Amino acid sequence: MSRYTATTPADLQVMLDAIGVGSVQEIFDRQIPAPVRLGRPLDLPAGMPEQDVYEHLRELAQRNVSAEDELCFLGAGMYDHYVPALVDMLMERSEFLTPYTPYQPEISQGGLQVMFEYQTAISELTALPVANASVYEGPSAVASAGYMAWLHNGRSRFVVSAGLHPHSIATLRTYAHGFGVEVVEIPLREGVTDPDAWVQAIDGDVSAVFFAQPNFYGAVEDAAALSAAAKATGGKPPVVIAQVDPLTLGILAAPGDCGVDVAVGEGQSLGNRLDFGGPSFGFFAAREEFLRRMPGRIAGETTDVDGRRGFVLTLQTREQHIRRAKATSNICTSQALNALAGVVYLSWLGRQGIVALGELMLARTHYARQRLTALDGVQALHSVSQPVVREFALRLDADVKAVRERCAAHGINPGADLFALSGREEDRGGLLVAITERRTRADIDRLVEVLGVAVASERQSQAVGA
Amino acid sequence: MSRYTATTPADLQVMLDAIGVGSVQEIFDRQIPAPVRLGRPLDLPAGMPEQDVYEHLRELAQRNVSAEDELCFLGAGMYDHYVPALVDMLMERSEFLTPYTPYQPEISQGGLQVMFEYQTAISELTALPVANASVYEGPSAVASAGYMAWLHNGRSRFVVSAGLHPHSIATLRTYAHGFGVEVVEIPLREGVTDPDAWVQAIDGDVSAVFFAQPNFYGAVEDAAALSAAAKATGGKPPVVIAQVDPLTLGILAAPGDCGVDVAVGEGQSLGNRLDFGGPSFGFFAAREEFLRRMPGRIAGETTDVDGRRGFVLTLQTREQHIRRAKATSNICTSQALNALAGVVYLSWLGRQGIVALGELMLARTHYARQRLTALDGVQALHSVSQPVVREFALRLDADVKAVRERCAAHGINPGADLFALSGREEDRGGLLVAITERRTRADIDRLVEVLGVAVASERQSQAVGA
Amino acid sequence: MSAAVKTPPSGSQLNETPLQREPAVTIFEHGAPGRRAFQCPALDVPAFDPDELLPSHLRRATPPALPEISEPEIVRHYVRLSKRNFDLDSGFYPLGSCTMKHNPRLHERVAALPGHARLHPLQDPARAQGALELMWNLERALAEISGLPHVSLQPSAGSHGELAGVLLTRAYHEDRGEMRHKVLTPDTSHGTNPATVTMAGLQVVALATNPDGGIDLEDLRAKADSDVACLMLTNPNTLGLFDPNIVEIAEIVHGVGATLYYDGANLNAVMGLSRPGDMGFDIVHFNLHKSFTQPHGGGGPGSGPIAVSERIAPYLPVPVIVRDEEGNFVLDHDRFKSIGRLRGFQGNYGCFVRSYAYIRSLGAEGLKDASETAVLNANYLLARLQQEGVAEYLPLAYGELCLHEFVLSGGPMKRELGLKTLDLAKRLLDHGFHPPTVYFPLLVEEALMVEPTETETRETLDAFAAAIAAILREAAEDPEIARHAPYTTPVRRLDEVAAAKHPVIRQAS
Amino acid sequence: MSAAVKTPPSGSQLNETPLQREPAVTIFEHGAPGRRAFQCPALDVPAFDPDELLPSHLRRATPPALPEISEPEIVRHYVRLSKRNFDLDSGFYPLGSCTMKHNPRLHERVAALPGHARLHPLQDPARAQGALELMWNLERALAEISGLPHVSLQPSAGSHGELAGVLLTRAYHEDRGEMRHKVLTPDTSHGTNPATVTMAGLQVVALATNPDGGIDLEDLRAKADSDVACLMLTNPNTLGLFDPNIVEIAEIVHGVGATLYYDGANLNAVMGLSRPGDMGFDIVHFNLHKSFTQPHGGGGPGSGPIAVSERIAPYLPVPVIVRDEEGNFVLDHDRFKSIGRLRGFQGNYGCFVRSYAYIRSLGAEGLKDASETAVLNANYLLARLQQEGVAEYLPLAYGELCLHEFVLSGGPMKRELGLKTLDLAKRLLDHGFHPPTVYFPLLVEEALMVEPTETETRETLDAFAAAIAAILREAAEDPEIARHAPYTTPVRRLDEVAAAKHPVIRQAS
Ligand SMILES: Cc1ncc(COP(=O)(O)O)c(C=O)c1O
Ligand SMILES: Cc1ncc(COP(=O)(O)O)c(C=O)c1O
Repeated sequence: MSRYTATTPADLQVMLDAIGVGSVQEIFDRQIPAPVRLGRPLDLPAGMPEQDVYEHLRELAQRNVSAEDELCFLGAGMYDHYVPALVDMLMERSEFLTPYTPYQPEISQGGLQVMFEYQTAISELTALPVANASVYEGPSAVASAGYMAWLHNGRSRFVVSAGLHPHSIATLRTYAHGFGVEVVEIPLREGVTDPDAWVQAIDGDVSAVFFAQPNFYGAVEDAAALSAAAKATGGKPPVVIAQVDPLTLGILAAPGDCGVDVAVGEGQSLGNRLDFGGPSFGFFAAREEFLRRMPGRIAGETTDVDGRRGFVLTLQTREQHIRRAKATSNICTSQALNALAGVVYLSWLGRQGIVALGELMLARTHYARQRLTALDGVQALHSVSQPVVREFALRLDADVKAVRERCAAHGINPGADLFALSGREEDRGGLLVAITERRTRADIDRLVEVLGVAVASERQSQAVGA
Repeated sequence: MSRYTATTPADLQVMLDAIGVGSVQEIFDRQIPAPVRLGRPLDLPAGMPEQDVYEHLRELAQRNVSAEDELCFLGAGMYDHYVPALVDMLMERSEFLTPYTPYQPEISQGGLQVMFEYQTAISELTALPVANASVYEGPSAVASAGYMAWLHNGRSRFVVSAGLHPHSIATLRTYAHGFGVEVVEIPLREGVTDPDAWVQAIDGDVSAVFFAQPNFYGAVEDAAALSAAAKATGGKPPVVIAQVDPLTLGILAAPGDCGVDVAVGEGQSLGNRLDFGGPSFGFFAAREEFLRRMPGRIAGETTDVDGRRGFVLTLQTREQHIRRAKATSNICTSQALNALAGVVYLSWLGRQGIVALGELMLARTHYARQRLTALDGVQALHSVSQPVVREFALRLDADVKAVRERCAAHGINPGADLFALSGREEDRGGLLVAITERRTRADIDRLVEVLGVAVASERQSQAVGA
Repeated sequence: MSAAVKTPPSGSQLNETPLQREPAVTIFEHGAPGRRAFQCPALDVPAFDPDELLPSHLRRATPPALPEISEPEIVRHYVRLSKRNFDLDSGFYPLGSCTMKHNPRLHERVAALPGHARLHPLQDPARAQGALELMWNLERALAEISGLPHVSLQPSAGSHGELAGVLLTRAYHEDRGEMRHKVLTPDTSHGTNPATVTMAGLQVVALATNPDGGIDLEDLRAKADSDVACLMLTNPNTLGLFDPNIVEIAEIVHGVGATLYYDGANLNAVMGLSRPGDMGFDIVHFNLHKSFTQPHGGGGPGSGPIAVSERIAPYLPVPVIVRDEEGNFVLDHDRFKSIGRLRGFQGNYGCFVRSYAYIRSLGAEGLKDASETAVLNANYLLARLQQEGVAEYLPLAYGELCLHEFVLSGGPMKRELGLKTLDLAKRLLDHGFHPPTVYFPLLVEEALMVEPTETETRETLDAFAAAIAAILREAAEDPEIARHAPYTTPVRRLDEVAAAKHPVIRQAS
Repeated sequence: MSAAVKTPPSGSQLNETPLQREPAVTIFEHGAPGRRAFQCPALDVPAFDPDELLPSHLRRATPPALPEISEPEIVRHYVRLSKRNFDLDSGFYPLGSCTMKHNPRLHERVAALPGHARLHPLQDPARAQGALELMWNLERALAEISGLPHVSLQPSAGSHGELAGVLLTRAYHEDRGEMRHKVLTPDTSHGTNPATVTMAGLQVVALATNPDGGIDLEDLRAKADSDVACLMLTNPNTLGLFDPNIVEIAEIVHGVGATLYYDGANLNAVMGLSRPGDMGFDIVHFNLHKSFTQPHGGGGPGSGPIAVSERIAPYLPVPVIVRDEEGNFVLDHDRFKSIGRLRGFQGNYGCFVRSYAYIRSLGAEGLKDASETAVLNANYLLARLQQEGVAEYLPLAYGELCLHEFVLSGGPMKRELGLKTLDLAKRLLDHGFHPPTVYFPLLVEEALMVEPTETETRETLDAFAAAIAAILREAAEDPEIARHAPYTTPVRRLDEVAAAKHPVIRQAS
């Protein structure tokens, strides 16, 4: 017996008798061939009482510098937004935390209705009519959208803006290699997708085109123009897929209103913790015509035998448990609990709040960019007038790694090292700074001060070293 | 509208129309006389968004050194025991967290059954047949027991062992002054209640006698002997009241088995956090004859009209809402949620666990006392052979305040300053050290090391100063 | 929350709901010998001879018969049990005098921060400055809200605050060399008021209520003499009415040298609008678990701070938080006129954290909005319930408008429909509502005391009013339905008489 | 959990339970224009001209129609909604293949520690050493449990692990200059297996099951050729049976140069008792949300780490955690043979924390106890269900004993009692149990797949067996009762056909 099992010696005897065996070992011996039985204990540390496990995990946590411990301007895909307390409490309710996927709708109306509400919220945000109940996370959502496009039109090439998150491009490449589609990357010009290269790359073999809004460098793309260009290349156009940052959609034009066919993205910023990268959720919304090719669970409204309104998992003939090798995706377990957090967060934020929050980020981000680019040795990576919402790219005239270390010594994480992330030569010296509503003006001012000193000191010591 | 209210301008209009007034102000103006209307805004800081309140409260928390931040050997009434995670989750369930006292039993069976289970657990622990559903906390439980004794026999004097927690004695004095009973304190001898003084103080005017088990100095009293002595003084004996530490009752003789009439105490160590002193709960158990004079809520078993087992608040004719001036106590809101934590904790600990935990504390406490009293300049305050369970008193040959500061500089809180707590001259130099199951041998060894150095250094600097 | 006619024959298994079918099984009836959830940390110090450390006559012979049960069983037992409770997060809870307002979860989050939750009460004040500052700030806020300058956070609940208050009054009089014996309190007062007076060794003298629901001034004048120590008043009172004569009342009471005690249970009506201190009160208690969102926990914890005037301040319980010259907060235990301690340590700090978070969330404006909305909601619900089809049976007991709550009389309903207030309350359970407070205050026949609070929506108030109307309509056709209600609750009406007659208050072991 | 005969006329309001009476109202149908829960932090930087910062053609014209609602309304809506879910903390959940074992709350506590929960995924590894050490330790533990030396924690769930696995197999073959096209998998395999193969650009070849429930070796030999990339196997398989020919199977597959993939969904049967690596598998995925207590969350999150043999290791996804000379953990992105990334960042770290806490709680002994008890419980429940009155209708589909789960066939029940497995499942709902998995695996007629897990008590298993027996007895008398079940759930049988025909998958705005 561990603390989670309950078979007393008395229970055991009754149970063995009922089964008709002499020992538990006998049950295994009768079924598992001797050569593959493990004849020794696993080489793992001994079990521990709850308090010792707590202390151990706490000790590990203390060796991480979290956004609770430093002033954190990291973003690049996940953001330190404030998660309201009611999200935690709802996620921790046994009724949401512990059930399986709702296979028995009569006793799963809570979860199913949450999915329905979540789908509605995502549809509203993206201005696209259909949304699923979540996929894993951002980059794999992009790849899944690619797979759907390929199922849709069977063409052989994806055209991808370099403005996509490097993890999204990498994931898309991994997936696409599997189903056999080539991936072509389109460079940026002045921080946004180069419109000429974009148009040139698109032809009748292109299954889908991908861009990000805002893009990886924080810049707002002209989504409508990119979509229109993709659709204007003659013939049946490719599927236009946008990876969008959902929390900017209070102020940025919605993908559905910009000609986008499929909008996917990372849902972490909607009420999910950072958690060192997961679990969060990916969202997936599309035009009506893709409904029966979408991956993942979809909840739909219906009625019960007495006429009561109710919800079920629907369109399951898309799914692996029904269609097996012919399924539109292999996804099974997705991110229901994180999507719950998402819809609760969006309800909390509300129709006005998402605009207000967007405008606050916009203002603070511009303030931060303005002040930072006024520093010696710091400029905008692309253009200082490029529209941005909550993130922007700088170029430092000093070693980024060293500057970041100097800032860390002052309790500040000034942002992500762009080159380390993208590996692109043109990103050398790049620093990607994210400003959430948790970063106040005072915080930004402190960043300006510390980064200014760090860059200056680093340049000096480089000069001395040189 | 704040974020917790929901009256939109449209709502307001409908509501005012229904009421038949022109404004909310009018409702007040028609009822509150002008001279006592507050004609200005309250002088309070402006309201803040949730995230700002969080940051502010976090900042305040960071200016406290908690048992999470240092190695803490403080006890003296509240103890840093491990609270299992399931306690938190159950306390946070809306169904337990947010209801009022169960005035409507049909929809409060959860809370009522918890009370019934809690009462059972307290009865089992104390070996006394009746227990209420909780009182505020330890010291006021002692005072309430005194009030009950006085209601019972109307006599004029309380005899109190100096081994009671100073807060209990002080609280008893405050209450007793109200209902007019004199409090006489009996000194200790070698760390426990002086048996001779105890017997001498008890006569026919004594309403109740009080001792603590283990006492404030950590020493185990001979409870049976104290009770027997009180009852052997001839005539109708006084009520024997013991303040007991519930977590020692796995290994210490139960009050009910020692002739105690009323056992009360502080329940914090049973699954409640430290919370800088509250909320926790007080428990209250007694012999059958006191049932109808007990303070507080009591849940009782009964059946519903269909014959189903159910629970109700019972014996309410004791209580203020029924009996008003004739009630046996004024208590109304008590500590239901904390008592829930108590019974969940006791279930978690279990019949064997409470013994095992007691024995672990016993062993570690003796180890700690042995090692600490072997240090130069450190001895047992009373006797090194006095039985103790999880706490013991030392005398330092150095200024306690200064030694504690030195330890704090090394991240150790070596225990409570006895003199500061009791104000008793004989406690000068006293340090009260508590050892819970969270303090490992390694922790104790570190305490030995740091305290040893601290005492030595302090003696040296005192010697130099002298 | 819609109505449903459901009149199955009592006891019929056919109509049991899932929760009704689940028999009540206690934690002591679960588990099996040898099971456990707790795994004891290893013995890491030398083993010992128990008899040497603890002589056998001090030892327990047989362990207490606590449950023997695995962790999953505990979780399941209590989670299932929780579902047998109605709660504020799930439904409307207009329990009069209880201020069942929304409990923001932010408060649970901040109270759980280890710097608050794992702070030992005996931590040196120098290393608990955050906690003491929080308490100081809360004291200042409560002082401002009440209009009384000095605050002690120590009392554990309202009734504990009352005890503090009456003892303070005694101490004040005693210090002036007077032993006064009487405490006046209106017949509408809460039971804790008279019970407290007795506990504090004084005698209660009840004051009559005038036809407007306020204190009968004649009666007050007649009873106010130099043996009166104090008048205890709730204002607005338990009828939800603000005493229009409060200024005069204060004059009379002060005129005989007595103090005025304000039972702050109804403070939610007047935050930022009117202050007890300005009304002439000397002592106020707050119920942090009512006005200031500490969750009620099914009967606590609460917290009952008190605020007092200058003349009462010397007697406040110890310790008192003071700020030294350097701006540090310290605990002052050395106050020779103090009534002493009312409990251990510094009070229910966890509640302070929550209420402080609330006050900082709302600020001056938000607190005023809370009271205004509470009063608006009460008056709106009152208006809805005074519409045709209800007012005939459930007239307002006193006055026309109300503040944060109101009291209806079920007298006409009882006489004309044969329905007692209890029946109405029980039938409301089938509609998914927690009933109002019933049969209090005592002077109202078949009283129904309704406090909606500010955190409810208009839609909810409408639904509640509709449910009351529906029950009355149903009763006009067939009063038997409500008389046997509820039908859909985990258990139905319980035999309270049997419970009190042969009390079974613990599981037999 | 006792049985109740309840056969009210469908649709009759008289017999509605409280939850049935509550109409489903969505969050979008609550609230009112202007209400809000969010209070935006103050603009503390200079105000700006929006058009300057964000040209209007990039701006949104009308805000998304999100709810407008106060905080108390949100809380109440979702708390009420939660009560329309059945959950593991409240009842038995023997869903086959899903391993619904107890989710210790300790795991939620440690995962919520800010050092884990607020750690940014791009934090410099030097300042995330605790997290990387945790991941490293978890990798080592999973390697030991599976008997395969190299682990990637990256995949987000079982099916994601499968995709990784098939892509790894491809990469392995491609690196050797081979393009193999076929993947073998038995007809008992989970749907994710064939779906994954397709996604990875390969073709599924189904293997027959022999009469003992294992792989038909003849069929395997016939199909195993040099175009086979991989065999995907679940062992014990979805019948709860360990393939007795596993050694031979591995030989055959390896003999044609293909790899063996182990679907670890059923690992809970064999922890500490038998290891995929020792059976000859090259690649294994784990479902941390099954064997390792990550709560299922109503459909995720999960986590699907993979463990692989030496020959597969070079192709593992990037980044890989390595330990440098000084003992520090770093992320290695530079692995030229890697299949690349499967997702952003480092995987579902929050799940790693929970599963790591579980492994450290149980240790080697506890994990073995878990599997032993899971198998004991399954066999006991099977024995109880093979007693008189049940076995006739619900015989075991294959074998005599089982490992952690077993599959009954409802064929006889359907033929003799006129009850489909679906009806039995729905009637179980009225008894307060979550039904087993139904109609899977496909090769068993009217399949009922039961996995009790190790954290259930004997009493619960007895109660479940009794419920099944009671339903069968009831059906023998009147099969109509079960055919229209459930009766007591928040809603009754739902029209899934209509839902799929005219999909309404969002609230109309
Ligand atoms: C008017 C009034 N006074 C006093 C009290 C007692 O408060 P507490 O329950 O906090 O002791 C109450 C509580 O119901 C009350 O309504
Ligand atoms: C046998 C088997 N394989 C694979 C899976 C897929 O796992 P996941 O849901 O984590 O993607 C499942 C889940 O039900 C399963 O039972």
